[in-house]
Amino acid sequence: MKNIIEILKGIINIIKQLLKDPIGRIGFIGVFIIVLLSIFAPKIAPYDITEMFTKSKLVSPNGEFIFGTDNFGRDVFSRIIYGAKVSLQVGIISVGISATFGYIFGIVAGYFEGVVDSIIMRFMDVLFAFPSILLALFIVSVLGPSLGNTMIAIGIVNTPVFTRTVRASVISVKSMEYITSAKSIGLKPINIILKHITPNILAPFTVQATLALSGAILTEASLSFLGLGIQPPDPSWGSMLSESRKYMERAPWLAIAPAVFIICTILSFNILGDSLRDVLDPKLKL
Amino acid sequence: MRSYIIRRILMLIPVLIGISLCIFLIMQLIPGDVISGLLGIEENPELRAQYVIKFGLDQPLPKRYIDWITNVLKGDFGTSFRTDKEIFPEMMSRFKITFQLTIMAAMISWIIAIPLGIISALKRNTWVDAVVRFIALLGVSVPNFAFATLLILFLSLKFQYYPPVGYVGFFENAKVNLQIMILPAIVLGTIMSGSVMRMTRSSVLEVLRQDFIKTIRAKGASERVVIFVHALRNGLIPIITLIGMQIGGLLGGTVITEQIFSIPGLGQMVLTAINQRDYPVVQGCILFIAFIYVMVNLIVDILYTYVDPRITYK
Amino acid sequence: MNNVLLEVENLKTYFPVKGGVLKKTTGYVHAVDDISFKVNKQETFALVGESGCGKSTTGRSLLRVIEPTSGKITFRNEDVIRLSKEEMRKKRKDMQLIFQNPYSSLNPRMTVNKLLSEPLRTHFSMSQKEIEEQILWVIDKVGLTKEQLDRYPHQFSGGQRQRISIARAIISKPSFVVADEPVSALDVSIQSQILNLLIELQKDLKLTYIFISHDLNVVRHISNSVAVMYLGRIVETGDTEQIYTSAMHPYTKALLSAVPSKDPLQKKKRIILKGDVPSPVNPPNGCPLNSRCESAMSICKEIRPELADMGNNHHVACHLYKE
Amino acid sequence: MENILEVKNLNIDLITEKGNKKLIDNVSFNVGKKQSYGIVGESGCGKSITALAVMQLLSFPLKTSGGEINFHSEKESVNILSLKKNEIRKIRGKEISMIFQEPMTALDPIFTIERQIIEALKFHTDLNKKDMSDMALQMLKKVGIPRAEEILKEYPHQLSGGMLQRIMIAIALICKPKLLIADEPTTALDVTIQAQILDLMNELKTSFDTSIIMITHDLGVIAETCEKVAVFYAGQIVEETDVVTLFHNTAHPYTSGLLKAVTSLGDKSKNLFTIPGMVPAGGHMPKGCRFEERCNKKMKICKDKSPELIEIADGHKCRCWLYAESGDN
Repeated sequence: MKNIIEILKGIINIIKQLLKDPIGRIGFIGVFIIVLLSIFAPKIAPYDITEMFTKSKLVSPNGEFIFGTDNFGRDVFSRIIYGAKVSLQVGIISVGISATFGYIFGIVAGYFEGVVDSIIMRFMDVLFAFPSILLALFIVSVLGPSLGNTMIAIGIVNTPVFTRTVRASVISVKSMEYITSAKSIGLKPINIILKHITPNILAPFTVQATLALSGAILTEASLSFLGLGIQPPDPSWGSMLSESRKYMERAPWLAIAPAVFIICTILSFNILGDSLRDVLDPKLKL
Repeated sequence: MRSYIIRRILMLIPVLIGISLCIFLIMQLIPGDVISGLLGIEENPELRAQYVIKFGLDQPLPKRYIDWITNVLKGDFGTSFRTDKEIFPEMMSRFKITFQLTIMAAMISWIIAIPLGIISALKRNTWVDAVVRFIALLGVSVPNFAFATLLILFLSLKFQYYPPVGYVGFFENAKVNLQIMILPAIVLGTIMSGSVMRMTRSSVLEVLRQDFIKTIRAKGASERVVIFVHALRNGLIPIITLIGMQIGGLLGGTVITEQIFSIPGLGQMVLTAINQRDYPVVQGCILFIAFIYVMVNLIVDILYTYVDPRITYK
Repeated sequence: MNNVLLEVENLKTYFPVKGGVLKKTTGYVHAVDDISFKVNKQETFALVGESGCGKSTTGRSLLRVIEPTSGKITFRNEDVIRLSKEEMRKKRKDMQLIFQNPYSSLNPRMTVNKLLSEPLRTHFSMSQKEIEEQILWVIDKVGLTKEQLDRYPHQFSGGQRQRISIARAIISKPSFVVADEPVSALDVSIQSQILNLLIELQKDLKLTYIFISHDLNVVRHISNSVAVMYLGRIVETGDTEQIYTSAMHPYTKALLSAVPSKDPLQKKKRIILKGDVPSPVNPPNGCPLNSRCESAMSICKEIRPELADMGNNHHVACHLYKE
Repeated sequence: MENILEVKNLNIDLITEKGNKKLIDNVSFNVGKKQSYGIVGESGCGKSITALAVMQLLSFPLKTSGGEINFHSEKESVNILSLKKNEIRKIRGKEISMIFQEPMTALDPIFTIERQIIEALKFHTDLNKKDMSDMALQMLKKVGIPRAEEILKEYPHQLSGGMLQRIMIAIALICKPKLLIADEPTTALDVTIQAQILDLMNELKTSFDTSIIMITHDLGVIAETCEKVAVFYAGQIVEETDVVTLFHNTAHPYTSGLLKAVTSLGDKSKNLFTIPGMVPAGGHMPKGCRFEERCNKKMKICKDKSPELIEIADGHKCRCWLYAESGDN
């Protein structure tokens, strides 16, 4: 219980520091809005996302449809809101996958070194040798395009980055004398990893996770843009943007709304990641 | 130095084997099997049997892998399911187009990013720095397809400009070729310049914080010498690594851009093959792109040993 | 009466050097190269030498924080090298290490309280109350206050952090402590505070120290006997005053004469060693000092001198003193 | 004796978000021609930033906030603090040179030793490439570098700390400066290498006719190399005199505490002398004497009023109420 309070205090403290900096504030508020949008999507969206107003196809933004309607007469605003939910869902779950595997692989490789390290890292080198979007594309095309497979593909693609980050931080923390000190006191390896190494790599890990979240959202949008990510009728900003290209001149709002939302979301996460790095890892601040 | 290079090349072998194995194994994950895709909905046992023999699917897995690799090493990537054409020559001719696009994009990104990154570092904490940093952040945040779509939208609505349709090779008609290529290159290059800008800035700042900069100032050096001779020479070394990764990223990034701008490059070939479930082509192209990526990184690492005298002693 | 707590025989710690195309082991850093010595109960044995001479590696090899390559380390009639990892881990409550750098040797994310309770939780099954009592006992010993227990290391100055490190090392009531340059990172005025603390604790808790330092003045003050190390070997060893007043080995002499004078009116006559310490990967044949020694003879390039008894517990490895 | 450098009421501030902290508080001292002037103090006392200020090498968030640094070269006398960027450049490396504590990081890792020595000549002379190379070679030989021809072509990472510090000295002296500032030049080195470097500096000082400011925390180094010494404590000079008086007629309780801590060390017959407590943190300076809390001779006045640095004997200055009173009476 005492620990949980400590952790909460820590988080509040970090948020306070984030909000001190005007740029950090923008990132934090941006991410906050996206999160609110996706949590309360059903409450916020004025219409059902599949409901087709056949009489009002390709209507430009007005009081009734604030972002207009698409070629089936569906409300763009509602689809954008649900799109936020999908993006965030894919982002969080796929980062969860890569962070978990990355943490385990990185800790094992960094702490135990030797053969285990070589095997894990050579494997990561292999995954790293593919341009990331291409690997995601390849995996999705093999597994078949769907929401779940998109998450798995993005999760796999991001694992090497996490593994490398974790491993590098473990190695640098391991060289600190307090680890030697923990060993010389007689701590078991598992306690050294959990009590001494993990808390000290949390900062770069969190920063990496935030930045990976923006990367995952970007990759999802790209896959969906190519028709290989989220499948219709589920709304995804990427596929909405792709669809819009057919009606470019007649209905430019179809392109602008998803494009602006994609850009703002990724931008917010990147700003948040940068500010978090400044707060958590002041050494890296330049 | 030589031993370092040889070691670096030898280290490639397991990575390349790993890559090919990885691709091969992922291909086995295809639900159902390859032929079902080819046959479509109509199940035709006779045709199926023919295909099984043609593609060697009756062989055990390890043998199929070894056969595939041996053929690849001979330059034989097999034939397409759809067109029955040889894959390798097609791949090479398309690679030329993608290569041209990549180089143009990379040049555009360096021309934008490196000077801006340096200026930003030197004018740290001023409004110039803030603006450059924001542009860089946009660069890493805007997906290239979003930028491409918005750019096309803007050009068509504002200027009624439409990029020419129908690809023309550079040596057929350089002017038309460049007209076709310039927009996608701008899209890729601008997006890519974000990360280069950030890296340049932080790298130059990092060097300026080093102790030896004080020594150089203490010798009586002008700011010009400090920055252009010492800070830049040292600061640009890590950027070389980034350029390697960048070219890899570009090879992947062209998939979408080529699709949007209808450029018949390698990316488009992969995408078409994926959509048509033309697996030999997918398999071949992915292997080829990964190989190119690995080679680019090798060249970068070797280049490193020439710019950084410390490297051979590691 | 057996007064020896720790006996080291033929200790070697080598680190492989990888190189070549296939990253094969091409040689070894002879960090600690065949050294032997004895440490008496409740005394301070000092290892002194310049950076890279292997003194720190020796200290860490004794506790197997770095695994030694070969040799025998007898601690309380038991060969420490032969213990299993788990047995060694348990042994550590009796053998402790104090570090040079008080800034990096304390986990920045743990409070003093956590740092101090950790060794107790690892080695004893104590109740919370017993742990608290033990912590109060130890902070009183090292001169910290109760109010400081909830603070983090970065809220302390270098000297205070070193007090925390010392408290962490002695809280499990060990009998043997390796102090690895414990005062080198501190300012002169703080250095003496910590040295006095170490001396007091030794008397109070009947501790045996191995004291590792490059500072000859500090070593002279705190130690009963000294071993001078050069390139992984002991070149001279004996009772401290004996070494400082009648050093025999040319390296010890040079080292002592290199210490800056404490009085501007008494300029010392210096023995200046030429050049740098040779690489420990390929230590020279013969005497490790032969390339830098003023009194080098032809034999020094060929045959490695062994430690020879000069009487009164004084041992020197030098051809000058051989019959 | 003629002075080469006169520092008058120098103030250095640390700029922080919560306002400026004064790190150097009205420091004044003079360095004579061909003199070895020592500045001694513990970490954080401000000795290194004073040296950087003399070279105008302070960078954000440090800045000089008052005072003068007058430098008297053969041609003219200038106040360094009022010089423009391109004017100070002509003095750096030519008239005043500096060597630093960490020789391993003080040289640019991607240029050869030769290029880095020649660079200093390039800034200040019109010699051709051949002459510059010859001078670099001569200089390396003067600072006692073996196989100098080969070393010229090598890179910093190939050389040891001791060698690199010799090379730093070569770079510093190649334009024959009038003043050499050495900021803890031997702290990162082993004792036997320290002995080599100190010997070399003493020898070069005579052959090059330079003045030296030696900055160190080690009273032993002061005793070996300096003629006149200033003791810094918490951003102020607390005592200044010639080296023999400092060691044998010590006035300030801090100086005598430091000396006792050093001299009682190694002598087991005496108890090791300690100064209790620690230096007050920057920005939280007490209103009275800055050493009051740790002093074993403190009086009532020490807590309330800060003492001035006054001359207590010919050429002997001290900042302590013990002596101020006797002056008053």
